[in-house]
Amino acid sequence: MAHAAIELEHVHVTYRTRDGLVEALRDISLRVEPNAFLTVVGPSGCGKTTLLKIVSGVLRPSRGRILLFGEDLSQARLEGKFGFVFQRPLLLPWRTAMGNVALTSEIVAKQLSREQRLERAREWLGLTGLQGFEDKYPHELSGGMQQRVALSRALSFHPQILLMDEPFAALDEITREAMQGELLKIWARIRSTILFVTHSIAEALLLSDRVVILSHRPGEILETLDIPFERPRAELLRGQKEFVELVEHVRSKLRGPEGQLG
Amino acid sequence: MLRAVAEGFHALAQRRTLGSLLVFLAFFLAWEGAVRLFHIRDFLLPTPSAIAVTMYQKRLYLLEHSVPTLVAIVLGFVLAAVTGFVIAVGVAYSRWLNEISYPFLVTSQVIPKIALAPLFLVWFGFGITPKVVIAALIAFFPIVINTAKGLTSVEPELVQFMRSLGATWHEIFFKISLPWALPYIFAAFKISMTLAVVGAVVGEFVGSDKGLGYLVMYHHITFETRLMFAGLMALSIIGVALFLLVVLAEHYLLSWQASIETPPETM
Amino acid sequence: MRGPMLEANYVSKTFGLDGALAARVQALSEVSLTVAQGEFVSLIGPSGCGKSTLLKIFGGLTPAEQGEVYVRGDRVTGPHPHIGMVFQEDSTFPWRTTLGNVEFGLEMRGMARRERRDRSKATIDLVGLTGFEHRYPAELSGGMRQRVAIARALILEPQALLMDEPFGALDEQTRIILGEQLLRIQGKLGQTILFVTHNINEAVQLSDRVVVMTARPGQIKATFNITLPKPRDSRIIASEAFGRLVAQIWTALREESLKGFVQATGAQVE
Amino acid sequence: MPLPQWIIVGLRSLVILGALFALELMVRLEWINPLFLARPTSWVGAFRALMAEGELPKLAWITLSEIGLTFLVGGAAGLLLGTLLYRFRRVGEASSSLLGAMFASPIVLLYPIFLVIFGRNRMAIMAQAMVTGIIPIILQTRNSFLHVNETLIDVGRVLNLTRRQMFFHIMLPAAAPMIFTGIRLGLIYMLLSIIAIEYIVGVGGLGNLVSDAYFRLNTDELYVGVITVGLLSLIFYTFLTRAQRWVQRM
Repeated sequence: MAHAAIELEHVHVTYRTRDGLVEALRDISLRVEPNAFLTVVGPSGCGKTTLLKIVSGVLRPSRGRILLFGEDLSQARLEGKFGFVFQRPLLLPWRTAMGNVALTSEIVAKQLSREQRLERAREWLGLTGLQGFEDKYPHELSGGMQQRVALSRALSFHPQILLMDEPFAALDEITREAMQGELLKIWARIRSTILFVTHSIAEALLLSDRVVILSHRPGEILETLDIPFERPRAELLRGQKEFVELVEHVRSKLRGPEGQLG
Repeated sequence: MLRAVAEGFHALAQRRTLGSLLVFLAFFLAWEGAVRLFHIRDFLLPTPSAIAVTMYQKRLYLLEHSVPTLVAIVLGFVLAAVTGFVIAVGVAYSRWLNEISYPFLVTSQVIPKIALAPLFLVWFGFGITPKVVIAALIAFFPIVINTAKGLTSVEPELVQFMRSLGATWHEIFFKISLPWALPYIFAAFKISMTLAVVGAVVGEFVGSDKGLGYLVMYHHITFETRLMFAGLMALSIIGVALFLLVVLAEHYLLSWQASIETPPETM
Repeated sequence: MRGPMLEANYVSKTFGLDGALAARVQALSEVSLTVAQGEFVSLIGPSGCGKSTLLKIFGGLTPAEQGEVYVRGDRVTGPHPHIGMVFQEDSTFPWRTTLGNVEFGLEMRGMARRERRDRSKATIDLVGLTGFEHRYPAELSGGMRQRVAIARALILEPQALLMDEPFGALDEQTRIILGEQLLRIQGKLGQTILFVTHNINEAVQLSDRVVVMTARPGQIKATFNITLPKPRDSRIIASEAFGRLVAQIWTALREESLKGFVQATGAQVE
Repeated sequence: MPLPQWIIVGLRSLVILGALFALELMVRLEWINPLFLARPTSWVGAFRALMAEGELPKLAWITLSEIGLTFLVGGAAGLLLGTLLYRFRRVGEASSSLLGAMFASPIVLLYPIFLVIFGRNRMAIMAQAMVTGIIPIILQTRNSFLHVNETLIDVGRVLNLTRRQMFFHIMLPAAAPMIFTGIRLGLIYMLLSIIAIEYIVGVGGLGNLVSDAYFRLNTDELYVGVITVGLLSLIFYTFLTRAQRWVQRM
């Protein structure tokens, strides 16, 4: 059997803060197949971000094991495997859009010449619909455009795994929808494995092959859903009965018995 | 390079609007007018025009005393910038060093380092060394504190992103942390440059037979008020020029910043 | 039938008159809108279409350039005493506790301490923040801070609430819970609400009427009457009627967003 | 994992004690000429002597009262001027570059002018220190008001607040944290200026004690003077930090 791209086995995460111990994740086991799109949904503060951190090796789990393509995370060479996209674009304000995208290849693809790197950055900006904006500084771009740059930056070195931490949460709904479409188009081309985190149920259902529902802290897996809709998924899906019912199903799961304060 | 400098001046000129020029003009006119109107005696307070004439007549004399002062200021500032930067990096990257030294750094900022001037004279003798050390000592603290603050304010997620790419410490520092801290560093440079001027001149007051500080003190005692003011003017010109130099460098290096007139949020 | 609460007649507004490059941007162009008493109307449209500007004009915070605006038949020349506003950005006073924030308006109007304490307590209870009276905003979550802001507006018993993407910065779950709460409060107190949002689900779930605006210059493109039965809770989302409405509004909006995107990019390329 | 508080405090004290001990040892072993660096234990002797003569408390009181008075008057005037420059926008914009230039130029060095105007006395020192310290306060106060969050102002406008209410209940508390930064910077400048002029002019105060000790080559007294200056500044600064916390109540 082929190895999963990401595999978590009974992962627990507990960390210490000034107020004492906090249990962030409890007994998480999940598999993400190569080239699959898996989304984790959950309420704020349920440990979704922590999950991404342990997969990328920034944070160590207190218990349990993480395998990447069958290799133990502690042994796997992580360099260049991950692309990261965060909720905020986190661009370097002193670099142009192209300079920001070129940043990754400066580190991962040192063998390339400066011209080649910039050429590659230009290509990626084109792919995310930003031709003509190569020489703009981040503060000259709108929020949606900045996030496109961040996406290009994360993708430009063909990472095997793309980790996305609520990448569209700060955008308005309309831009968000455009970005979702764009992400799927690019994903169809590059076929990286995507681990995506969001609190938007509709977003999760529109984008992914599989959705994992996480509970309120400590985060536990409440349910794993395989999403039945055919791709490409039309926007009309939003109005369809099956879709709406699935959204409501996830929502009732997340709410739990008492429904928490925001 | 030259073009960038010219652009810098252009930007400065744009901000210094006609209004502020008028304010400067009004200031000197008021001074001139007050002295003439109230018949203030020349040895008490000369008119700006008389000072200007004196400055022109004694230009070589002033220049001769400006050079040692200028050298002391610049050396002191550079010394402060280099040591301040190195220590700040230590403080920013070693938690132990940080926990232990930070309160000392913050509190010593308050202590008027001028009071230490005589100690340096005792230690380093007469001459340029105590001046440079005093200037450096006063200018040092804002640089350390702001640089450390800037380096530690880097977005942790950005560092996490770089790490996941396999970037080395060296790469993260030069590509992310340092440029990130530059606005903070320049905010400190602006304050420190002024402080370095004060330090160098106080050093000359306390023990020196050269320099503008000495010149001012000497002519104060001999009641040659015009010459004293000429010295003060020369000092102010040096002080403002050096400050503008820092602003220009900031403008050149941080041209990406949307607005340069950010408030000095630190210190 | 009662008279309209809010009324705008042919309102236009241009920005950047004193801007450096004389880049005049027309934000609103001849917008007319009437909101009846007790009605809940949502404004929805692409970014920069002037929704917030219209709200600010109703609130008396910025004057209309052309056209008139009325609140209960009074011509708006400044903030109207019967109007309350809630903003997207965190607008709580960080130096006051929940209680201090909520009673701010009453304090400014010179009400006695005892009385305003009682009323604040009741309002805090209404938005579900009992137990958090003595916390400072820094100790509250984003959703709770927004409830404080809502309570601060509600305590003055405004007849109309102008809400500028009040839940825009919150996550979806919190947003839905707060939306339900807002509907309950409105059901109880009966204010008129003009609500700006980007979120179609939210607009349909909350409103009696959804007004879709065009890309810049903002004009009214279409109006949808939401006839879903009230009171509503989030389960309504699962109904077929709801889905149909959302899809209709999407179609109307998508054209405008595309236009808006082209506009934004075109403007930047010069 | 954060280090426990007691370890940090312990380490800090250890650093101070260690430095003092090393100093004592080096001078005792005559690695350093005692004329350069007096032993910490002999500082204590000099301190006792100065206390017994009543000299130190007297001089400290002079300096302290100068600082206090300058700070009160200068701080109040700076706040007022900064507020006025915010209120009258045109004047504020026009004068901001003059103030900026003054902030950049070493005003301490204008002391002869003050001596000319006030004579060789403490008024001259205080006036000088005030002019030096007031500038950052003015600049930062104006700046703080300019940077108050627009939304908070809108909240006030919707409530139809009077000018007075707007200022005292919204502008001032919102700007307070940034204003304090200016006040702290102003205090540092005032302290520096007072000690420097006392030192140069010699009209009493701790600065004068230091310069006297220097000219008499009395290294022990020199150190006592320097350390007292440091402690005094610290006390003042701590007081200010406390005041800030109290005002912000956070």
